[in-house]
Formats: sequence, C-alpha cells, structure tokens
Amino acid sequence: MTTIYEHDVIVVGAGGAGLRAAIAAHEEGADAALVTKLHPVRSHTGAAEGGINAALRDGDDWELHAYDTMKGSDYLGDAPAVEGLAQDAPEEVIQLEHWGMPFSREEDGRVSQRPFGGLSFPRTTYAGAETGHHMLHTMYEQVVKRGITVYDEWFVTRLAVTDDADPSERECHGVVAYDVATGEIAGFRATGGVVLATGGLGQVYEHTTNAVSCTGDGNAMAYRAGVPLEDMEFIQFHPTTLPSTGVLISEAVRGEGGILYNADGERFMFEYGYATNKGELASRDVVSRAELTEVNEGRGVHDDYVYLDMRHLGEDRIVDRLENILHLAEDFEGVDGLEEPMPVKPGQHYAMGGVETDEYGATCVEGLYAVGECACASVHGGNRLGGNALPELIVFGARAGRHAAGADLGDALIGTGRSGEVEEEDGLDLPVEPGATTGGDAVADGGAVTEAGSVVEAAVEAERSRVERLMERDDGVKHSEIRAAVQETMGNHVNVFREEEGIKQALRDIRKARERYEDVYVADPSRTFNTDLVQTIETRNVIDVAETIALGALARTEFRGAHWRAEHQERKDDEWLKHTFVTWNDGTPDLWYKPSVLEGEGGEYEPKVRSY
Amino acid sequence: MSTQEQEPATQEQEPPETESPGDRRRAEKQRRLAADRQAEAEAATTTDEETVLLKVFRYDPEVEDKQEPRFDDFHVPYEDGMTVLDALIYARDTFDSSLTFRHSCRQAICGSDALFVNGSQRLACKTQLSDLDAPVRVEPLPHQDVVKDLVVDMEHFYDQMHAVEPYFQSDDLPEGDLEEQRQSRENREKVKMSTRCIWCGACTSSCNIAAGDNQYLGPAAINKAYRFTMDEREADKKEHRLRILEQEHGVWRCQTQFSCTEVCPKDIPLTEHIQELKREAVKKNLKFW
Amino acid sequence: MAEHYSSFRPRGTMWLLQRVTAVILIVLLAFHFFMLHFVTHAADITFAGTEARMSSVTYYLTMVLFLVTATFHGVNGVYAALLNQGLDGRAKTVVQAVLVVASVGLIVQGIRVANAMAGISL
Amino acid sequence: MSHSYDRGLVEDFGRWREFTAGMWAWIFHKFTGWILVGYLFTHIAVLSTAIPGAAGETVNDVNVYTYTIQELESLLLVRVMEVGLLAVAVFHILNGIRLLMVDLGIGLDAQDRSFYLSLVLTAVIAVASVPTFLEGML
Ligand SMILES: Cc1cc2nc3c(=O)[nH]c(=O)nc-3n(C[C@H](O)[C@H](O)[C@H](O)COP(=O)(O)OP(=O)(O)OC[C@H]3O[C@@H](n4cnc5c(N)ncnc54)[C@H](O)[C@@H]3O)c2cc1C
Ligand code: HEM
Ligand code: SF4
Ligand code: F3S
Ligand code: FES
Repeated sequence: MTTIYEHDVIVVGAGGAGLRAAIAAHEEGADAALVTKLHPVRSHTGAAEGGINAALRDGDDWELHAYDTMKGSDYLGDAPAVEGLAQDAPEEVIQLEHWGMPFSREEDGRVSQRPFGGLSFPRTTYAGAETGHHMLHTMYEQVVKRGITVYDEWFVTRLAVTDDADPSERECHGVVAYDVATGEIAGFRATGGVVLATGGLGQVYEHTTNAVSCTGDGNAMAYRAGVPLEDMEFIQFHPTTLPSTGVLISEAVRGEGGILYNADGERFMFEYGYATNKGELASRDVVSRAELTEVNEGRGVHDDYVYLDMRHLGEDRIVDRLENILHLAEDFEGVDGLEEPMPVKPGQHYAMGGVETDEYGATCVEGLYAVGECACASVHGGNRLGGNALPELIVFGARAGRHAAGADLGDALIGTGRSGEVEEEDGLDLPVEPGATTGGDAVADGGAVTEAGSVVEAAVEAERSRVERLMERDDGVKHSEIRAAVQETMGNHVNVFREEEGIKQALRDIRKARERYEDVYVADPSRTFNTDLVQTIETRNVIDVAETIALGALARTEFRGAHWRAEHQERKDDEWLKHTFVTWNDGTPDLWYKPSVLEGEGGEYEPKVRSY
Repeated sequence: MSTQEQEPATQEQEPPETESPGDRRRAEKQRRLAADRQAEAEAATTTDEETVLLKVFRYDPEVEDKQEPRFDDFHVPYEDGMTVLDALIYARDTFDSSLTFRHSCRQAICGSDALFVNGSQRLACKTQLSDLDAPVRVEPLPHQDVVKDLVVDMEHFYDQMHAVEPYFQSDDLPEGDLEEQRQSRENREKVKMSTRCIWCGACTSSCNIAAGDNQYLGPAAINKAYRFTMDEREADKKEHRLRILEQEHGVWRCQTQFSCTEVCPKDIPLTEHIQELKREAVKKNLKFW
Repeated sequence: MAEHYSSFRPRGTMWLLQRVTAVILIVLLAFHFFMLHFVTHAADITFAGTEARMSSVTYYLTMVLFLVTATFHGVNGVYAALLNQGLDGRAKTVVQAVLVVASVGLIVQGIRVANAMAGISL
Repeated sequence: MSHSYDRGLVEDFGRWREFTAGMWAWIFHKFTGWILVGYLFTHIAVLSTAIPGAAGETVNDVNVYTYTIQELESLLLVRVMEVGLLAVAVFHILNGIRLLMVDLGIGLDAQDRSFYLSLVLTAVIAVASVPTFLEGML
C-alpha cells in the first residue's frame, strides 16, 4: 500500500528557488509539484532583507555585474555561471515586477536601486528592507495562480537514485517524503526530473541568521546519493547580526550610509585600515573579520560586539527605506535604532558551497538538479556579494525548472562529477576517519539498490524501516544534544577564524556526534506531527554537512574569500584556484579538486588582489 | 471553554495504550524519563535561579492520556530578552521532546508561530516573556482545529487566502524588453502595509465573525485582496476584485470588532482596509443606479 | 476559489441602507424621545393630545417615515446578525420570510394606528 | 484531518474576560439593537389601543388608549424600564455614530476610546434623566 505520487517535475523546497523552478517547469508545459517541509510562505527566503542585484539601468551592464561578482568570489566563481547570473538577472527581476512584486519606487515610478557592498554600481533592486518577503510571496501567488500542486509539510528524507558504482551513471527517479501531519511515508516519482531547492544549512552553527529549518537537507541527501558537494568550506559570516538571537541587520543599513564603531567610538574600518577605500561597504568577510579583530583586541563592547549606527541618516530616510530594521532592533534587542546605535556581531549567514551543478542547475546524476542556496553552480566562489543570492534563486531556479521540464538550453560549459581535470587529495592529515560509522542502521544509507522501475518503491521501503527503527528505540541520546554539540564545535573551530588544530578538533567532535547518533532515539511515540522525529532526521543531515565543511576547511591551506586560515595568510592562486569536492563514496568520503572556470564570454577573468 | 476548564495536568503521564508492545514500552519509558526530567526541573526551580512558569496546552489524538486536552507546567530558567518561543524550545529540548509547535525563522517573518498567549493572539518569537504576566498560558490559536499540542490545522485559512485570487493578473503589461510597470510612490505607500502580511492567521483567529461564519473570508484574506485592489498597476482588474469582495461572505461580514487590527504582529491596519473596501464597493455599485 | 462562495448578489445595498436608515434614525429618534418624554411627559399622554399631534400632516408623515426606517433598520439588523452567526440554507429562507412578514405586519399595523390617531378612516 | 480537536464555539464566549473594546462594543451594540426592535414591536402593540380608542371605546370612562398609557406609566417598574430603554437607545445611538464614523474611515485609531466615551455618556445621560422619568413616582 505504498502511495506513489507522480509528476513530471518534483521540486523539493518552496523557497525562492523552488517556487521559480516550479513556475518555469509549469510554463514549459510540465506537470510540476512542490514538496516542502514548510508551507511555501514560511520559507527562509522571506527573511532576506536587502535586495536583488540586477543591471537594469543606463551606465550599468551585465559585464560590470559579472566582474564585481567574480572579484567578490575571490576568483573562485565559474565564469559561465557568474555571467549567466548577471545576464539573466535583469529579465528575471522585471518578471517579478510584472508579477506585481511591490518594489520600492523612484519619483518617476520605476523600481529603485541602491548601493550594496562590493558593487561598482548601485544595482541592488529592493522592496523596503523586506525584499525576500515580497519576492517569496509574489512567487507563491503565481504558483497559486497556475494551480501548481503543493505538498506542504511533507519532509523529504531521501532521494530515489539508482545504484551504480560511478555516481555519474546514476539516475534520480524521485524522492521519498514523510507527511508531517499524519506520519505517512510516500514516494514521489518524477518522470522529468527532481529539483532540489532546500536552502541553507545555517543550523550547523549556533549563531546564525538562518531559520531553524535550514538544516542542509538537500545537501546531505544529494551527498549521500553520490553527488559531490563543492566548496563547502566557504561559509559567509554576516558582519551585522544581533548578538542575542542572530537576527540579521541588513547590509542595506551600511549601503544607505550606516557606520560601524568600536567600544572606543572609533570608526574602525578606516581607523585601523581594514578597508580604507570602501570602509563599511567592503565585502562581508572583510567587515566580519574586522569586527572580530576589534573584539579580540579588546575594543569590543562587552567583549562581544560592536556598534552599527544609522541615526545620522535621519528619521525620514530610515523610515522610508529601513523601517523593518527598526522593528527588528526593537523586538529582538530592545534597541531603538532612531535613538541609539545597534549592537552587532558576525553570524553564520550563507553557504557559498553546495551541491555541485552546471550553469543550468543540473548535477552529475541524471534527472537531479539543485538550485538556490543548497546548490553550488558556482556563482559565489569564495564569498558571496550581498544581493547576489536572490537573483541566483530566480535565474537558476528558472533554468533548472525549464531544463527538467525538457527544454533544450544547449550544452553546459561547466562539467559535473569526476570529469575533466580532476585532482585527488590523498595527503590530508585527518585526525579521525570521516564518514559512516559501522553498525547503526539509522545512520547508513547511500545509493539505492534497484533498477529504474522500482527505485522509488525501494527507497520508500528503506525509509520506512529507518523511521521504524528510530521510533522503536526506547532510550538513548536526544537529537537536540547531538545537534548542540555539533553547533558548538563548529562555532568554536570552523568559524570566521580557523586554525588547523581547531578544525581537527571539530572533526573529532563530529565523529563523536556520529557515534552518539547511533543511539539517538525519538521520545515522542505519536505519528501525528512528530517534530521530534523530523528533527532527529535533520540532525543526521546537520552532522553530514558539518563534516564536509570541516573537511574542506582543513584541506584548503590558504586564505581566500570567507575562508581564513591562521597558518596560511595569503591567497595562493598557483595552488588553490580550484574547487574542493567531497563525495560520500558510500560512507568513506573522498576529497578532490577541479580548477575553477575563469574563461568567460568576454575572455579570461584575471585574478586580481581583492581590496576594498 | 473546554480548554480553559481543564485542570492543569499533573506531570505524571499515564502509560498510553497504543498498538504494538514496542510502542507501549516506548511510552512507558517516556513517562519515566519525562517524570525524571520534570523532577530535575522542579529541583532547579527550588534553587536560586529565576524561572518562568509556562502552562502549555497539550493534546494528541494518538496518545491515550493526551486525547483529553490538558495543560502541562514547565518551569523554564529565565534569561534577559527571552521570548515565548525561546522558552518553548527550552522546554521541548530539556523536558519533553514531544512538545510540538511550529516555528522556523525566529524573527517574525515566516508566520509559523502565532499562538494564543495569555489570552491574546501573538507571535511567540516576537513576544518577550518580560512583557507577560506569569504564569504564561500558551494555547493553540482559537477557532482552528487542533492537530496536536500547539499545532492547528491551517488548511481553512489557506483556502480563504486563495479564495480572493491572491495573484497579480493585470493584462496591461508594458511593451518592450525590460520595461517595468510604473507605480507612483504614493500608490506603493498606500499598499505597503497590506503587503506585509505573513499569513500567521492571528487576525482571523481573533475575529468572532470568522469564528461564527466559516465562509467569511476573514481579515487576512480581505487584506490580501486590498493589496491588489488598491494597486494602481492592476487598475484594469479592480472591478473584478470588488466583485469577489462584495459577495455575501465578503467584506460585509466584518463588524468592525478591531481585534484583528489589535493582534496583527505586522501592525497592518486591517479594519481600516476592510472599511475602505466596503466604501469602494458601495461606490462601485452606486454607479449602476 | 472564490466561486464556491455561491452568492454574488452584492450585499452592499443592504449594508448601505442600514447606514442610511441609521442616519435618519438619529434625527427621528432624538425628536421622538424629546417630544414624548421631555416636551410632553409620557405620563401625561392622552388620546386627545396624540390626536392633536397626529393631525398635522408633517408630523403624521414623519412618524410613518420613522416607523418604516426603524422597522427596516431593526429587522435588517437582526437578519444581518443572524447571517453573521452562520445562518444558511433552509433556515435562512425561513427566517427571511418570517422577518419580512413581521415587518410588513408591523408597518401595516403601525399605519393603521397612526390613521386612527389622525382620525383617518379608510 | 480526521483526528483533530475542535474546541467549538462555546470557548469563544468562555473567553469573555479576554475580549477587547471593539468586541464589547459589538456585543453591546447587538444587544441594544435587539432590545430596540423588541421594544418597537411592543410599542406598536401598546399604541394599537388607539384604534378602539378612536372608535370611542373607554375603560372607567377614560379613553382606552389614554387609560392604558396612564396605567402603565403609573407603574414604577415601567418608569424604571423607561430609563433603561433610554440608556439602551442612547448607547445604540452613540455607538451607532461611532460605527458610522468607522465606516467612513474617521478616527479608527480612537475606536477604543470612542467606545468608552459612548459608555460614559450613556451613563451620564441615563442618570441625568432619572428625575424627569421618575417624576411623580417617588
Ligand atoms: C536573514 C537573511 C537575509 C538575507 N538577505 C539577502 C539579501 O538581501 N539579498 C540576497 O540576495 N540574499 C539574501 N539572503 C540569502 C538568501 O535569502 C538565501 O540564500 C535564499 O533565500 C535561499 O533561498 P532558497 O530558495 O534556496 O531556500 P529557502 O528559502 O530557505 O527555502 C528552502 C525550502 O526548502 C524546503 N526544504 C528544506 N529541506 C527540506 C526537506 N528535507 N524536505 C522538503 N522540503 C525541504 C523548505 O521548506 C523551504 O521551502 C539572506 C539570507 C538570510 C538568512
Ligand atoms: C437612532 C439612531 C440609530 C443609529 C445611529 C443606529 C445605528 C446602527 C448601525 C450603524 C448599525 C449597524 C451595525 C453593524 O452592522 O455593524 C445598527 C444595527 C442595528 N440597529 Fe440601529 N441604530 C439606530 C437606531 C435603531 C433603532 C431605533 C432600532 C430598533 C428598531 C435599531 C435596531 C438595530 C438592530 C437590531 C441592529 C442590528 C444589531 C446587530 O448587529 O445585531 N437601531 N444600528
Ligand atoms: S494580517 Fe497580520 S495577523 Fe493577519 S495573517 Fe497577516 S500578518 Fe498575521
Ligand atoms: S476582528 Fe473581525 S469583525 Fe472585522 S474588524 Fe476585524 S474582521
Ligand atoms: S518563528 Fe517565524 S514568525 Fe515566529
């Protein structure tokens, strides 16, 4: 009595990326369905505040946008993806406008744009300080309009992928999902393709701007199905989050002219030479490190944070453009942004890395796509520019949706899987074995075992028995303890500043977490809305994802973009102009590299010193 | 009523009578663990630490002793700046992992955690414990069926939202590549508040009329319609929009109780929007006389 | 979708009439109270006095208008209140009929009374 | 959802302690409106004695209409109820005006204050009218 739902295109996740993919597939004539663990409007895209980069105006063009993005990425972006983003963003943004998105407006009635960190032109299109909210709702509205099927509060736990020694030979036929409301486990067969759009992985860290639901599920599921995770060590720490909760204070505050002060009232970005040109508007990694350095050198407030001041902008401007910030500061920190400076410190914000895809969002597994924050196309390389994630969602969401629906987009320039110039890592000094523990059936999975016809059914069965076992256990460790342990070690050791010994400690702790996970148990006996079970499964994903981040961080012995290593204080272009990849390899992870693609339409992007 | 008259439950939980022996064992274990933890928590209370008492509504159709709704007590150590959501998470992670509630963003944007806290609809993540009288009573949103503990069935709310054709449908798009529709600042300002809705359902839950008349669109859906009706970019569809709103269970049902406006966590002036639409509808109809 | 909310008959007219009658009633009710409780004391009312007032055509017409608006306003208000509580289907039709009959009855009886007071016989 | 728990409509009124100003205004307006319609019907019924009255019918040599009204007015209960009726009408009028303002979008921010004001004014007017209404009774 296995229920199998069948659609042409199954989109997992209904944030900005997933919604756009579903709409695109639908417009291509496919029967698309969204399967999402949260109702679409609850997705974390709604939290994005600042804006969407798109070269819309005279004086700006996509080449400039691509150039800024490549520079921001510290030359680890792949040119075809970066250029694709810059080229398609304007059209996609205007599409949103035509769907009614309430953008902020200029006097002449056109959409407003503002400056953002790392951009050579004020090209960040915005809707107040709640751009993501409007984008998410506008696209959900279009999904309703088109009558696209939405399975909400269905938690996808596993991909139905055929087995083959070589992941590039595997095919994805669908997914398995758990209906949170009733506890039913069902299969979803996709005749065209499965698009993963599960968003961020911020829950790997304790102090994060990401939602509680951002547990890197898509990354972990694709990883265990054999798809490589790319550049996982590149985690962006946003310089302005509220110290108590991690709630984000948008970069727009600095874009509009907000100023950072240390405890001594010094404008440290200039005073201490962190970024003598751009000051507060330098790239996020630069500002985050500057703040932490201030705190570490004793110039922080309460040894914890610095101040972000916007009072001088004046009440009118603040209320007009940053009103939402006033509410956030008031509700979550009890600070009135019109009257006093706001306390801020760096917090985990964005994962540049993710599931490896080409510039159409396709992975090396046939029929499996990934878009949005869970994917790595790679647009952001070593560091994402503010306002570049939202356009990524719509640009690549649309492409993957179309591709999965069967549209011919031409050949991809970016190769996927172990093809091209692959370089294996074999000399890495690991403190413990990463990957699967022995025993513990709740922990084992990997690729499925059957041929194409019955792969979805088989995956459903495998998932049923996993859930059965998790539910059966009487006693043991609670997922919340394991998750907290992982978050703690990641926060201590694989944060803004990284040292070799620390990363190794993190790997040891993650290993311990894996072992404890073998004894994890679900206390809630109910099948109805069992969030205990859902979070237990998510925690497994958090562990897997944390491990890939730590592995990448240990391997990359240089300082590039958001990745800073104490022992390696410079960017090493000779050795490290390449992406890191981690593959699950059925439980014994492999590390390998491929060079980044710097050859674009307008020639080669020359790595330059990144100074702001 | 029934929810209120229930005696706050004792911490003891009867072993639920469930199907398989495995289930029973599990439940037995759980009872013991929960009791232990509660005892620990109680012990913690007697020390000098400052704690807040939460009385939380519990119900689970599948677990024997939760089938009859009850309130459980949780003593949560208080920290500065703690919200109701923080306290619930603490209670769940520390005392009883079966405590169930929706939440995600922790920053008042996903709209998952509208709850009935001390007699009024609030977003748990946005409600500071320091603003509440102790003990803090936490219940699921009124007027919606309870699925489990604090989780309510939102289907009907979504249906109402979908009923107002909540999507842009202007046929009047500008010609030419990359040509946007123009919208004046004033017009954007006019619809601005209405676009902030996060679909939390607090307003509809607070409205007596929505409670009595299940077909009443309710303040959230009407506000959603307002967002389109008043958007000058969609002027060609205004009449169509008003036709939906002036149906029997549309705007006329609103009796200006204002509770929707009072509870909306996004400060949307719902009553004002509804009233404006009533006037628009009357104006439209007057034209035909 | 919206269609399943059946009735597309605009209820705006009723809503508007309820407000319009309310405005009229503010004036009429104040006048009425003033006349019969303050100018003439309720306890001092006699048939002769009533007859005298009613024989003025303006007063007569005002009172009929008062009767009609008050009846409409009151009965429509009651009906709207019931609808808000979810009155539907057959019950709704029945209530509607009962209320219409009651209103018509009230107005007819009211006019008969007024006629008697004004000395009009048909 | 097959197994969900419906707390029913009763709980709503079990929550009266938690009602806000606008809800009380709604309930009072409703309540007073219904009393007024009830009174309207009764009132016409009483006045109907004018029909036999006009035909010359009498009780104890007094016109039946005059007699009925004066008999009623001589009862303390009726006088007291008249004060109540006045209060009911005054509240309904004042809150009615408040509602009309709300309909026009005027003073929405003051909706709770205007409700309290209606209550206070009603009380004042009702009290002030007592001497007039009870004249000759005490
Ligand atoms: C506070 C904040 C502010 C930001 N501001 C900006 C900005 O100004 N500009 C910008 O460009 N970028 C910004 N970003 C980054 C950007 O918002 C995110 O990267 C982007 O929204 C991610 O979108 P997504 O569609 O990939 O994922 P999400 O919106 O997170 O959606 C993920 C979806 O996947 C579903 N899902 C996850 N796991 C599962 C599963 N196992 N089964 C089923 N469904 C699942 C979820 O239900 C959800 O629907 C910001 C990010 C944050 C956190
Ligand atoms: C004198 C001035 C009056 C004013 C300003 C007034 C105003 C109003 C208004 C605005 C409403 C509509 C409330 C709503 O739909 O939200 C209403 C309802 C009502 N009115 Fe009046 N009214 C007046 C007199 C009367 C009289 C004389 C009667 C009795 C015959 C009456 C009976 C009612 C009833 C029964 C309702 C419906 C109440 C409900 O919702 O249950 N009103 N009034
Ligand atoms: S209008 Fe306000 S209360 Fe109602 S659903 Fe929207 S945000 Fe929530
Ligand atoms: S509470 Fe209900 S009655 Fe109207 S003003 Fe709000 S919708
Ligand atoms: S957790 Fe998202 S609104 Fe409260």
